[in-house]
Amino acid sequence: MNLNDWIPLIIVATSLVPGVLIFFLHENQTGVRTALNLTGAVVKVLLVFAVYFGVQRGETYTFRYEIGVDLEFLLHIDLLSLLFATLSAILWLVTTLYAIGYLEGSPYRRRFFGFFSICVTASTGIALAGNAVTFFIFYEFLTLATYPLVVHRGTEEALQAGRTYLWYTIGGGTVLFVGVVWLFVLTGSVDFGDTEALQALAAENETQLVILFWVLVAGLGVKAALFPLHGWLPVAMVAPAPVSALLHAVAVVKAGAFGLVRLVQDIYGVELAEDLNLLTPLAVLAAFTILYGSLRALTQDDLKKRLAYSTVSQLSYIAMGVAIPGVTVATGALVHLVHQGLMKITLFFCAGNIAETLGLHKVSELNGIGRRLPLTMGAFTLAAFGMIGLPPLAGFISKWYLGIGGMEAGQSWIVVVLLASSALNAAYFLPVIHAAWFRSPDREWKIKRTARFLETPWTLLLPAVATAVTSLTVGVFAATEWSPLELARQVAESWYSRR
Amino acid sequence: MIWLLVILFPLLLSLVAPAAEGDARRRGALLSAAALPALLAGLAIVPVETAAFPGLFLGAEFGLDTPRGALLTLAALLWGIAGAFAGAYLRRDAHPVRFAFFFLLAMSGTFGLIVAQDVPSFYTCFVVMTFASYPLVIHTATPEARRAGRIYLVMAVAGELFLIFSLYGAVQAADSLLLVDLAPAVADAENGRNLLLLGLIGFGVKAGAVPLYFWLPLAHPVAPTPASAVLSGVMIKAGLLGWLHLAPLGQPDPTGWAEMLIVLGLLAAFGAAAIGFFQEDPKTTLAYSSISQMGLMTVLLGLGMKAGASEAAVAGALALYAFNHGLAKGALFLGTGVVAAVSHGRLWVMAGLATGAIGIAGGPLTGGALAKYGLKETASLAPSPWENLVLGLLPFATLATSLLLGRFLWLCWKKPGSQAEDSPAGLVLPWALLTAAALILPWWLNPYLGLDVPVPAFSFAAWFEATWPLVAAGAILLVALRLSEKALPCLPPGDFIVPIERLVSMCGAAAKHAGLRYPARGSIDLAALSDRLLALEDARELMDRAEARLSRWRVVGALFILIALGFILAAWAI
Amino acid sequence: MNLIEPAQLPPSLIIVPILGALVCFILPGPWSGRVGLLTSALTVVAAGLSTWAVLAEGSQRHELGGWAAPLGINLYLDGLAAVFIAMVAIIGLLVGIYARSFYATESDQHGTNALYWPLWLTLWAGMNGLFLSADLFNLYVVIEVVGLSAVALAILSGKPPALLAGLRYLLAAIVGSMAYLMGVALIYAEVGALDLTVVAEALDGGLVPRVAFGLMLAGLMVKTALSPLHFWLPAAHSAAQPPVSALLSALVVKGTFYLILRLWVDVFEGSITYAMGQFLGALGAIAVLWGSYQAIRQSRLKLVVAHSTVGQIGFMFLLFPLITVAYEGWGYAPWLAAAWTGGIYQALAHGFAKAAMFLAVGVYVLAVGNDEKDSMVDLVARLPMTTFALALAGVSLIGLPPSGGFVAKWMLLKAAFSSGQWWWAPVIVLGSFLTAGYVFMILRQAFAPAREKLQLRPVPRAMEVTALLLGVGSILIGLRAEEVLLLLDVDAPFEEPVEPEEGGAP
Amino acid sequence: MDIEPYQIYAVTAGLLFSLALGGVFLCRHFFKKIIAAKILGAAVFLLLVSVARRDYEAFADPVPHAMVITGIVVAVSAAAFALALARRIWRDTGRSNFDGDL
Repeated sequence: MNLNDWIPLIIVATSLVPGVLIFFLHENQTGVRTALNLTGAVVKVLLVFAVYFGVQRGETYTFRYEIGVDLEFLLHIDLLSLLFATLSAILWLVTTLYAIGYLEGSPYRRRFFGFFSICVTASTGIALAGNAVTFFIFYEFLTLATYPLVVHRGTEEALQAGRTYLWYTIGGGTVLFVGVVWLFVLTGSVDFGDTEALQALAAENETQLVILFWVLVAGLGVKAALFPLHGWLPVAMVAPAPVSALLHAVAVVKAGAFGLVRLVQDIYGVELAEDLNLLTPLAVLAAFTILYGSLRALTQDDLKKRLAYSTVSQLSYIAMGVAIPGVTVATGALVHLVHQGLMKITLFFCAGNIAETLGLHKVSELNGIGRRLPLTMGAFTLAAFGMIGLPPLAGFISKWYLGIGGMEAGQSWIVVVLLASSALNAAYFLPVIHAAWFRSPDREWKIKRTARFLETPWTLLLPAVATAVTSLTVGVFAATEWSPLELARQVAESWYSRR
Repeated sequence: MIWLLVILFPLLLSLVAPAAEGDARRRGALLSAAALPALLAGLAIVPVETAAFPGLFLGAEFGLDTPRGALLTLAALLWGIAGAFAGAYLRRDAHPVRFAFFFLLAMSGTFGLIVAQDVPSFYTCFVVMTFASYPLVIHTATPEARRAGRIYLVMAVAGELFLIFSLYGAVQAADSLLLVDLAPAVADAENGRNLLLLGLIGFGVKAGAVPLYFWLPLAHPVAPTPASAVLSGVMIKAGLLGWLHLAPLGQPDPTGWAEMLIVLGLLAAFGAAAIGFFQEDPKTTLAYSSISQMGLMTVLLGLGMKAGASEAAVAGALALYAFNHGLAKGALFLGTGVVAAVSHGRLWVMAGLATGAIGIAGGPLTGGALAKYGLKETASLAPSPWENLVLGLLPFATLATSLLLGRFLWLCWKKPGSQAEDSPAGLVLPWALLTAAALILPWWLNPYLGLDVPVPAFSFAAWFEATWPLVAAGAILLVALRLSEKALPCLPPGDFIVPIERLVSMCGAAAKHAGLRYPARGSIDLAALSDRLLALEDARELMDRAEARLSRWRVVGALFILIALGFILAAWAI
Repeated sequence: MNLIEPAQLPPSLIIVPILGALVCFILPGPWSGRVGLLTSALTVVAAGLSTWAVLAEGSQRHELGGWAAPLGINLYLDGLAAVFIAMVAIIGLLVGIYARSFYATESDQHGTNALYWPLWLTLWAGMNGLFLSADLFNLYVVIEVVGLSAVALAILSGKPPALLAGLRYLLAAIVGSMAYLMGVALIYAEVGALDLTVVAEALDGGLVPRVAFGLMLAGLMVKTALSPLHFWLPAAHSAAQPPVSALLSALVVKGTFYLILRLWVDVFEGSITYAMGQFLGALGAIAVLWGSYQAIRQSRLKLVVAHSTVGQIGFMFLLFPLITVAYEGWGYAPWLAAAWTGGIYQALAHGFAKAAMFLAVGVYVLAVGNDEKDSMVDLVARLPMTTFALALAGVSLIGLPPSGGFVAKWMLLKAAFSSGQWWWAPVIVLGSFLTAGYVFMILRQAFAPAREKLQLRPVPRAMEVTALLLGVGSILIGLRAEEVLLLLDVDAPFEEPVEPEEGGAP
Repeated sequence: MDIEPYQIYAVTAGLLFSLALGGVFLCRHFFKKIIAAKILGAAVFLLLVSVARRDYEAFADPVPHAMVITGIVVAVSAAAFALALARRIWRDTGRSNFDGDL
């Protein structure tokens, strides 16, 4: 093995090592902890960028380790992994900063940051996993590491949420386990991207492959919050805001969505999946989830719950996108993976800011809040507009590709779904924005935290604003060489050019 | 670079808007200066050529052609002047900075959508304009403004959805992001008919087309006057511009929507005038007049989609018409602000207003006359039944417009003026400038920008044709208003939105009643399921008892023997 | 490697702990612990050397007193035995360290605590003997040694519940071993030999061997506490002291499981039928579901863990239907190796995890003062290391990656699918699910904040550390399956017919 | 077919074994259970001894005898242990059976 082959492992370790070390620190060693966290996060971002150049130059990064018999632990960096790894690396950095500010002075921070870093490790691992086994390992790892964060507050509600969370994720995990083993039995240890193994089996094992597909979808669907397996997501919102922001809006749910992408593209391959008539039902399921999530979001008064249902809805764009054959629509789905992450994390940061600064949690309490927290609400507004799909924000770009791709594939019904969802997004976001900016406050704010010059401590403000600006930037400069869109396009093209 | 300046300059100025918080004059200067680059570009005073920005959006391209040059000039002029007007108008406003910010944002969007050559930038700017106008609509924060804002927003979002659907399809069919490629692609595409319809609906919301106009008489009047002016003068033209991009002009219409457009346009021209006549607020009357005028432009577009018309001529005529209407309507809207603010010299103001009104109605020597002529020219090229129909109805449309605007003047006159006036000059000057521009500029710009609307030769027949509707309208008004001013029935603004609103709220209540607003959880709640399973008292007891039994020696003994026997038997099985 | 003759290793595995036990028995309390630990260390060294020897040189056969097979008693050390010996050694050593600290905290007036070491070392010797014996009768003797010393350990606390449970355990053990011995007698009547290999060669179908096998299996099942014959286990394992619970749950039940496995693949291979495999598998499935469900229902922590053992034993028995090939006798099938590894891995993983779990629970109980589930609040904050150990063990029990339990369940599932016996898959899934249910039931409680300030008694660091080490161990064996598999390959019962390289030697 | 003597012993051993098994599982009192368990052992030893002398012409097979001797030792110690345990329980709690446990 040369150095390149160790790099995937090192990328994973950049969050694992600080995470583990943090457990050995004393609760009050804030400085060391922060330094460890931020160093890890920065190093990870740098490494991911370095690897991006490497991959563009055509270098390969593959770490193989035999667990035993035929189980193989394989980390491999391809463009798709980079897409997800970059997202989680950057957002980890931002969220770490946020979490430092958010949890200032609260108990059990050591535990929080330790598990937080380990969660990121898991999601990075999911990104870099090179075969189904490795994917599954990190997938379950993620479940476990997230649990302490969900129940972090230790309240009855949090514990209950943790229980619900576990029922779903462990359930999904075991189903996925069965699926992965089954897949393994059928094909042996196969790397992602090698779809020929299954194709060769297609003729005689059609029914088996169909059932297997749905077993895997059921397993992944829990984290991807596909209807009717999404029930955990709104409940898990009792976790502290950084957790909701990074994990529940991005890492965990993306793990599921990312898994679906891998499943369709890198395990079955679009052609086979289409031959077996698997894609349309998946797309319909995703479409239903999109509408359902939006409808449910409409009636939530709790801001974080509203955002959670919005996540349910927005995530299924990815599933729907990969379930429609075509380069354009695949690009849309992939870029949504990144864009949705940016926008949703902003929204959650803002919700966290509101809760942390003013102690407000309900949509109905937000009248006139724009005057008290202009920057926060500005970021919120940008992100919400993005979610609706308004240009020139990130969400527009994904919807544009999904929409045009849908037309291209001759399935204009998905455009109808997209637009209906946009309308619903507008219906649940615009009232919030309107209330925040154009209504006058009902009463005096009960201020929980203040900063001297800013509306709220900079560690809370900066991440929100930064991600909001990023989601604007990636939309405005979508066509540049450096945008997520470009990367997504390369990935999508590589899928469709390999046949 | 000029293109970026056109769009970005207002955007940048919007960021410094707070600097002009207290000073009306500085604010006026700021708001009008923002339109300067656009004006320069529109009049092609600086060299303009199409420029591509490959990294922007999905690869942006900006440029101008003749009709869009006219529109940009219109937008820049109107916006600049309205901005200057706003400086003074908002001197006692609670949130002048907010107004300025969104005014500039909407300005940027409007300029952008006019100069955009590619779909994403066009749509982006379109959206920016739409959403930036919302705060302008609800700026006064009165209940009416809120209601209007709500309806505006719903309609705007709905319009965007239709629009983007149509754009997705058109872009996909054209396999190009450029706006110029859309219309041919739509004409050729298999589903072009549907795409075009979607586009017509989507832009139709903005253009105030029948039957999507009802937000307009609510939203335009409640906005602060300068905002009303730009809303009614320029923003509704954005819809028209959109139609122009999508509709295949000057060729046999493959889609069959041309007739629909003509009929709906005529309906708008007369219907809106009729409804507007029975309004009580002068600004609402003006809004209806805008719908009516847009109806005529819709007719023009419909005719342009018939065979025989030349694309350039249709576009030119439309641009000229829009230009004239935009300036004049802007002038009238500003005029309502002036007439409400001055205490002395109301008569002069009324005279100015009348001039503007005549300009819209197409009175002789006004820009409107030229615009109407362009309309006629295009109509005469249309195939047979439509040509006669439109040409025959046109004078009556003028009559209707004249009646409506007469009613408007009457309402203005009746409206009590301001008691204490401090600086009407800040209001009067921009208004006067705009009125003058509305009268003169169409004549100058027609050749200057190469719109190629033929200037009619002087003839008494033409004079008569242009004048009699005005005179007749004046006569009817004098009689009618004298006779039955008290008895004049009045219609609610937004007309049929009122029953719709009631219906919607009834449906909402019904849905709430039926529990539909809170649909069941819908997910498989594994935790609850497990709870339920574990809470099944009987089953649990059964299991507990079974476990207790299993630890009794007697039971164990039986099981032991059974299992041993089971194995022995199984040894004989296969 | 010439330092010790490899062939001398097997007896040393038995002799060293026996001698240690004797010395410990004689010496007074404090010394007993020291000598005990020393003996443990020596035994671990012996076990390590044995393992190494097996890896390096293949299976070892030792003829006690130089008497050859038919008459003399043989000790036979192959991969399978080495794996179990190594497991017992590692877990035994760690539990021993834990026990030393544990007994240092216990105030003990009768001095019974000093009996831990002699009893445990005897048990250890018995276990090693069990793994090494290649003789049916000798096996009877060692399972009795194991059984008696285990019962004695279980009642070490002298408390009435422990005594009652101990007697129940003892009677069950006697019944089990008598049934086994009856089987041995029948076998001897049939073939006149006791050595496993000799018997295996001599056996053919017929009534007597089948009855014999049935009796032996049933007896051993009672001793393994395979549900529904688990009646003695929860009470005995939960009433014992923490280190003892760990030993009983993690190791002792493995002894008889090992013996069943030996008999199944090495002795009765000729008379195994598909139906027998399915029957045993069905019992395993019942155990998985029933034991795990009962664990969820318990309100006392130690009972939860004890019932969990019942469920986990069930997983091990899923191995049997999968290695039983219908109609084909003992032909090779590609999934055999997977099933084999899976079952044994389950035994290993469960050993580590359950030991860790009982030790961790022991720490909890020591700190809190009782073992009611509801009192175990806020322990994540107060005893993080132990809670972490518990969580790691739980992860392995559930079978989440990357842990030993994961590898085990992976292999079992894989074999289930490949052999077409897919109906075991839902059992595995449901079992994991239920396991997750009770593991997180404990963890959830640990995250709950305390209503009033908890007064925890101090717990020696060594106890926490050993629990954690075992927890980490249960994960580590999942990360590094290669060596274990190499070891298992030495004289594995299933070899590919045309295998170019001889499995084993690295 | 002649019934050889050793077969009679063997069958007796089987019957005894069954009876003892019943005794272990059905008797309530600790001592009865322990005695039943002893008989269980005795049954096995009887079988072994009978097996040892199947052929009257030859010497008795020494191996089963060795087994029986060893077995007796083990069984005695187990029984002793059980009795001691039962007595201890009786002393500590006054109980002589597994509570209502038949």
